[in-house]
Amino acid sequence: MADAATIAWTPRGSWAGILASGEFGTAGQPGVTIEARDGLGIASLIAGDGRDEALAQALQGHIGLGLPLTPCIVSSARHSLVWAGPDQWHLIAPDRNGFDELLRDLAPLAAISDQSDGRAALRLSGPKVRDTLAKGCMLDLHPSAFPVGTAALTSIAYMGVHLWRIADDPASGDAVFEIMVARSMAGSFWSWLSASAAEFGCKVTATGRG
Amino acid sequence: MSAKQPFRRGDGGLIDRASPVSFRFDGRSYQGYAGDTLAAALLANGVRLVGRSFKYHRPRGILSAGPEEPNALVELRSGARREPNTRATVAELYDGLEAQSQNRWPSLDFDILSINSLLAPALTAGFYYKTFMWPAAFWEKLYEPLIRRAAGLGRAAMEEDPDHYEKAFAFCDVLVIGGGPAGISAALAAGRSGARVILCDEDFRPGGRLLADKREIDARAGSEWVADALAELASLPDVRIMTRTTVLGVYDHGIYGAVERVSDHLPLPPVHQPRQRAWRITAKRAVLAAGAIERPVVFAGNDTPGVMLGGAVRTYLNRYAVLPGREAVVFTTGDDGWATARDLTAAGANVAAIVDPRPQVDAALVALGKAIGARVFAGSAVSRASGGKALKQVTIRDASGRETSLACDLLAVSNGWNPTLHLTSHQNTRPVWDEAIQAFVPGTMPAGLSAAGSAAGHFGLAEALVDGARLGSEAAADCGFAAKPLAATAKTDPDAVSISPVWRVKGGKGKAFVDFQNDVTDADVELAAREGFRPVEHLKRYTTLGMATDQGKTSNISGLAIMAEQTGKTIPETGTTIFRPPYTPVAIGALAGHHRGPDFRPMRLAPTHQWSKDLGAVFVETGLWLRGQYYPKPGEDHWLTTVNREVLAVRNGVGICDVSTLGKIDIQGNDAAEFLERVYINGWKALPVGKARYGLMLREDGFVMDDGTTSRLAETHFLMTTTTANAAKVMQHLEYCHQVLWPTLDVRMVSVSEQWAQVAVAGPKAREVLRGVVDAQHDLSNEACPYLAARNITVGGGIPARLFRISFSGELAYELAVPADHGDAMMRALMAAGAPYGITPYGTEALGVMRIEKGHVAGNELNGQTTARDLGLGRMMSAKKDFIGRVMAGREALIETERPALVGFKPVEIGQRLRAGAHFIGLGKPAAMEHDEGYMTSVAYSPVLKHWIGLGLLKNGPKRIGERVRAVDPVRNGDIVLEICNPVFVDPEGARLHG
Amino acid sequence: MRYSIFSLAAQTLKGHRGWTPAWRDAAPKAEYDVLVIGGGGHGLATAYYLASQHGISNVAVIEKGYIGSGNVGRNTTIIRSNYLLPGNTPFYEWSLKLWEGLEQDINYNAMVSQRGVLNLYHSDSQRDAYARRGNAMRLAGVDAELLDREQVRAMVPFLNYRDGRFPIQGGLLQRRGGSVRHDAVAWGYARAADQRGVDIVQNCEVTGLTIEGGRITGVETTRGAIKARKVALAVAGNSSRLAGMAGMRLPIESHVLQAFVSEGVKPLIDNVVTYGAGHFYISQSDKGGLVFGGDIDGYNSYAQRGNLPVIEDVMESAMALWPGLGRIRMLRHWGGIMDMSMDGSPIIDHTPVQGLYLNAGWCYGGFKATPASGWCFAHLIARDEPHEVATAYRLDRFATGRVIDEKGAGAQPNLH
Amino acid sequence: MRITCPHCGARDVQEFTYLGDANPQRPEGMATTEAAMHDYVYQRDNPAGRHRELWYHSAGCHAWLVVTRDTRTHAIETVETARARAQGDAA
Repeated sequence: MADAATIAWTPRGSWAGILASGEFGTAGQPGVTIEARDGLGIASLIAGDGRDEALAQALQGHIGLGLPLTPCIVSSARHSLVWAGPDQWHLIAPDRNGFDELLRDLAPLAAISDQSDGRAALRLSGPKVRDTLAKGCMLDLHPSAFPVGTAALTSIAYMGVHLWRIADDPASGDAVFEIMVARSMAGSFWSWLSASAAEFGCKVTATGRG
Repeated sequence: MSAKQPFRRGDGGLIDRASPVSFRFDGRSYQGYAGDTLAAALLANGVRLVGRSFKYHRPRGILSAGPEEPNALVELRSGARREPNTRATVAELYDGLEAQSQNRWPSLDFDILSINSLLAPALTAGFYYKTFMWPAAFWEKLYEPLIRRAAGLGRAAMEEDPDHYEKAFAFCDVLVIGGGPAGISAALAAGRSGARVILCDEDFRPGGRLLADKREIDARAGSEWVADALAELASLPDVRIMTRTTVLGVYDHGIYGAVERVSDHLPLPPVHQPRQRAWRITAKRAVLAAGAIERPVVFAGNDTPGVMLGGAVRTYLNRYAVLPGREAVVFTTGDDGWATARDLTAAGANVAAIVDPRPQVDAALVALGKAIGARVFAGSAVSRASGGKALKQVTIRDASGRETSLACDLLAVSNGWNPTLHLTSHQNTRPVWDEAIQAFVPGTMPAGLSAAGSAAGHFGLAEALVDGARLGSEAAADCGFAAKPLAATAKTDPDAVSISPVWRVKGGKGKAFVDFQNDVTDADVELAAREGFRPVEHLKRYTTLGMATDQGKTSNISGLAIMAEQTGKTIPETGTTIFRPPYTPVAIGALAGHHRGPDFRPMRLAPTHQWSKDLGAVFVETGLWLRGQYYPKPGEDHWLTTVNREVLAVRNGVGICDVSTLGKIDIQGNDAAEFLERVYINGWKALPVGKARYGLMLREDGFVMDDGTTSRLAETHFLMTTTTANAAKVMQHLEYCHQVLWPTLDVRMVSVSEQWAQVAVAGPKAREVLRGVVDAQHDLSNEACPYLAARNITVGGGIPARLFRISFSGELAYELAVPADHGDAMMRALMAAGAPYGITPYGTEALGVMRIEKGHVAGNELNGQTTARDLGLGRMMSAKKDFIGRVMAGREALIETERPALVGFKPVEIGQRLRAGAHFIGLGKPAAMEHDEGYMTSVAYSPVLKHWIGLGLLKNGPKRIGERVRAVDPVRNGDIVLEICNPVFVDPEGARLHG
Repeated sequence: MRYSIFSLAAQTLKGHRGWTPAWRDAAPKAEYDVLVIGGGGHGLATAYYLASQHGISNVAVIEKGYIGSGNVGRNTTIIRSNYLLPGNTPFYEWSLKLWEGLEQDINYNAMVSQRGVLNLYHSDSQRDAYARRGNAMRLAGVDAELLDREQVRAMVPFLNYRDGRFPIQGGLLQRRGGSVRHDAVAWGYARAADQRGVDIVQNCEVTGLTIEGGRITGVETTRGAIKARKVALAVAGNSSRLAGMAGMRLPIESHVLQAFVSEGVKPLIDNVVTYGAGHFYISQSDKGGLVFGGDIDGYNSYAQRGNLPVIEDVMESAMALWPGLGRIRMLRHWGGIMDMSMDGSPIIDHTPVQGLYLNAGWCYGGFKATPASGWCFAHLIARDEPHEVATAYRLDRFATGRVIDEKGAGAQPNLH
Repeated sequence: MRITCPHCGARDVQEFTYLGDANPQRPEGMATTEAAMHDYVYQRDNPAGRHRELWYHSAGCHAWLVVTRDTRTHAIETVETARARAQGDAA
């Protein structure tokens, strides 16, 4: 019998084989900068009827965040809670450390499903990020319509996406978006995104594991 | 340079004389300037004959200076980039431009099919409906091919379009359509209020008629006013000016379709730039300021090259500094044409005559005529133009019928303007007739859209400025932006809008065209009236009036007027046509954008994809997924060799197959079991925790929707699996059941399909292999983990995993699921652990073979036309509970015993191949529909049985086991005899499954 | 006047002054034996066959606008009989046979052109489904050929065989399928019916059905009341509205289907080709325009116009199938209102109201069905029994479960 | 078209999947007759005018919505969640 201990269980992130570091598209100062958000802890939380309040209190206690009741994202230093549908949220952590334990604690208050491996996430920034997204995103991302902290479930190029705007880049003042797609569609999403960003010049700074 | 451009004026115009441009037309080289259109540059070079007409192949020139052009259509570019039917009047000149005339052979100058002109008396409207019927077979063999070859216009490229396209979405408060004086005013008013504004102009240079006419606003040149206004607009942060962008259509709820020609003015699109970009603009309000289109007059020879619209003549003179002719006659039915005469003279042309049918012409105009030395023919009309390939002469007839002929090379025709109201009727509302201006104006508008300036029938410049400012402010105010007080009304030079249109001048010798491009004459309209094709849609469809690429922009009104005259009605009584989108023709590629070739639709890849790829898998599209179909080894040159090996490896040892693509839905809540009871036909409440069960769900109409195994992970927690194909459909159905039908049930569900990588580990050695990857504390023995067990376990030293003892192959089998990040490692770990057992990766083909050997149904059987009974699963239907589809499944036709039901088949002659899609016919009966007894749904070669086997739906099938039936397959010349058998071919007792 | 090369020649010499109206613009009489509501292809064909096959010529076709203003003039002109189910195949085959002799029968050149209809397949299971269908057609005496990829490529070499998202694997070809000049069908039937005494009454909108004791006796119209022994509804797109006047609800939703035509270009494609991995079909008219279409917009609508998502979907499918179309320009698009039935198949049947007959639910299949629909509807009206090729098109099939669901999509009209 | 999802705001129709008439109520329970179920599954008013219809925000929040829309003009009058609607009906 093979010795299970000798087999390496190297995780392979959602962007493995898809993203490559470096610049592409029109040369010069990149209009879009893309960073893989790999290895996140992501879980869907669905509150039961009337149990939102208990869940909200527990979350406040555990991670210091309240449940957003409209499509937006709230963040602490470590965690984020993003609206994901009526009575549904995504709890997001920058890594998986302690994530299972956190989910276990919350389990009595909500239907919880770990989705950490099922999503491929990117952070998009740069002066042309809105122009890039406009080539497929059917939402109005103008600052007046989509302020910092807004989140949305929508589709781009026939792929479901979960999209939100985090704090502006402190250096440039440019808007910064994060976007999650289904892991299985990461390659097709990248095909659309890279084609859309090429005009403005694009830089990939982090590619994730594997 | 100008020596090479004999009709270019020495100065003036909005062209860039510092940027000369070379181009070719029909193989000859010419020069023009940046800022020219192809039409302007051709005229500058004295090229008059530009195309041949559709039916009669008559010589045609340039009629207009805009998108309404019916005649000057060319093939632009060459090779894979050839663009047929390109309007020379809007094609921007670029260095190296190549264009060819079209619809002529062998050459533009000498076109064989111009003999059609001789046949013209027979080729009237609709002549083809009356003949070519005998003998019947000749239509397709002779007549139609001839007609098809003669018809059509330009030649399209057959190669793949090498350029790329993209889409984009934009949002604004106020969309302004048209960049003329009204549009710019509207954009300024809205923009100054702080509203988000998009101004679209189809031209490459905003300004509209202010670029073409010598007008003054507040005592300054119109073009200067435009420049200042554009500068201000550019300074406003939320105003976007989109040139070369045509708004094509108005759709529901403030959505406007537009196409931006990003690179059409360049020899090639720059790297990383599309050729065109299709915009979907969502606007809270929109102002249509698209201007107006000038109308020609119907008279004999009115299609002769050199007959032009008066406004177009001014455009060429003033904007492009081109003389469209040196010896001109002006034919005008209103004051507007007199300005053309003035501008022509100023540009150095000789105006021989001004013909105005109005008996009384304003004395000031007459004085102007005198001043420029033109003969003035008041109360007269041009009855004929002649000259063949270039205008040589016009005939002028006065009220008494006396005719005068004058030599000339240009006839400028002005007959009033039609508001460019096309977009206002895109939602099927009809324009209304305005008697004062003798034109249709917008009727009921699409919600949120208003019309300003000429587009609203307000032809004066001052009116346009006022209109635009007012509607721009109102639109912004509707969006919540307080309008800034309007500046004092601008002062303009006087307008010339008085008009008494003449729709046609009868009696000239020769054809008088209504629709130039489709060669529809006044006689055709008369014929349509005579034959009863009087409703305007009949007129259009019978004569093809208005059906050409210009959608009748210059012809519809004349056609209506002539019909009105024939029927003794007024124009509005005769009707108006509804313009359909798009406003101008749009490249199919633009509206497809990124979605072509491999990017037509997204592709989904399993988390194990790289592993499959590394093994040299052959992949197959299943829905959006790409799955490993089989895994050939070196030397295996036929797919069946590989598949047979894979099947035998599983049956005799162990194999692994990715099943990550199955839909997985996490269902939790106090009523989760109750919910499953209602959506599945079988029972769920009694399912113990830690167990899986096969479930079947119906649609409400009683036919099967989907199947899969669902496991109870905890008292109130289930994991449902669906087929790969139906995953999204089932999720939608469950959400429907929950939210719409039973909102009070406590059930919460979410798709976890993407979270888990799942693999089937199948074969007698499956347990041993798993032992190598599952952490030691988990007992995998048959007792601890029996058939249909569902367990939370760990693998690889603490990685959470789920193990289901379920089997599609009929072997001892498990499905092991790990978080997707570990999917790749899981496959590699299993391969390592299974190496001693000869572990073999297998694909969807082998999976299919084994499920057919086991008589399991799959997509070919779950085709939406089968019932649970048809599939041999009728007994699963609980009689003790209500469930979706229960009642309708009981309808008489669904429970007839005769219904084709699932059985197995094998060839009587054992070497014969079965084919899915073959139909069953009773032995000795003719192969005809009335003897059709069902069909073969799935077939496979069973390497275990060493012959082909099949599943199929056969009338009374289960009662006919052991009998024989024919499988006829006429489309593949198949006709073989089959034995009907139990659908479970391998291990019918299920001993292996429980091993 | 009979149409022929001779009458055309004679009229050419007379400057075409002798042509007479193709049909009389009749005023409604007080009473008819049969009143056909709906001056589209089906209604006109019904009237024609009532007169020509059953000797019933005291017939009026009443039309709220002008004849041919509905779907007969708003479709993509395809004819075919490549159906799967025994309830459908003989009917559409009979229709195709009628098309084959139509022009000589009605003395009108509708340009019936049997250019071949090729349905592409892109997967093994789609191939199996097409084999099933092709075999069903052959068993019913209909022509069908199953082509592999190379045979398809030889026929239509310009499609994408290089990098298509869903590779073309082959196709099901019906050579006898093709296209017809759509407007000419309405005009030809109208003229032929008129010549046999049928009144064609335009601008006459039905505002009510007169029903006495469970029997229909006439209709109210904008041009007055008209009595009739029998009333036949052939108003696809608006069937529910008319049936509603008789107190009936139908298993039908009205949906918008868009169609498209490109600018005219020299001949590119001979056949009708349908894409199997998206909703798309294309052919080229004799005038040179590429005529194409796709899926319905998918929501109930009476608006005769659609929206951008479906338009773009059609263009994407066009480019996915045939990447050389990129620079060809779409000239016009428009919408027609389809009677989308609950199983995707039509209804030709009696109604619970005596003397009221229903012809409805044509989904996208209405144009190709025009001759057989008229033929079978006339048969039903004249003899009060269904024609043998239309026996399955019963209104009660949804109650009995004898649905005719070619796609297996179930009771959801926008999926058919 | 644009539909204003009560959760997500105004969105392009492309994000939604249409089902049909929202008026028919599913006959629940074992006593349901074939005739009643036939009416529910197959028979439609199909009005030219005001129509209450079910849409699913498939590319958004997965809510089922009841949209009141004019089938002649496509103008939308109201959008509610089906859940709120059903609970309202029950109350």
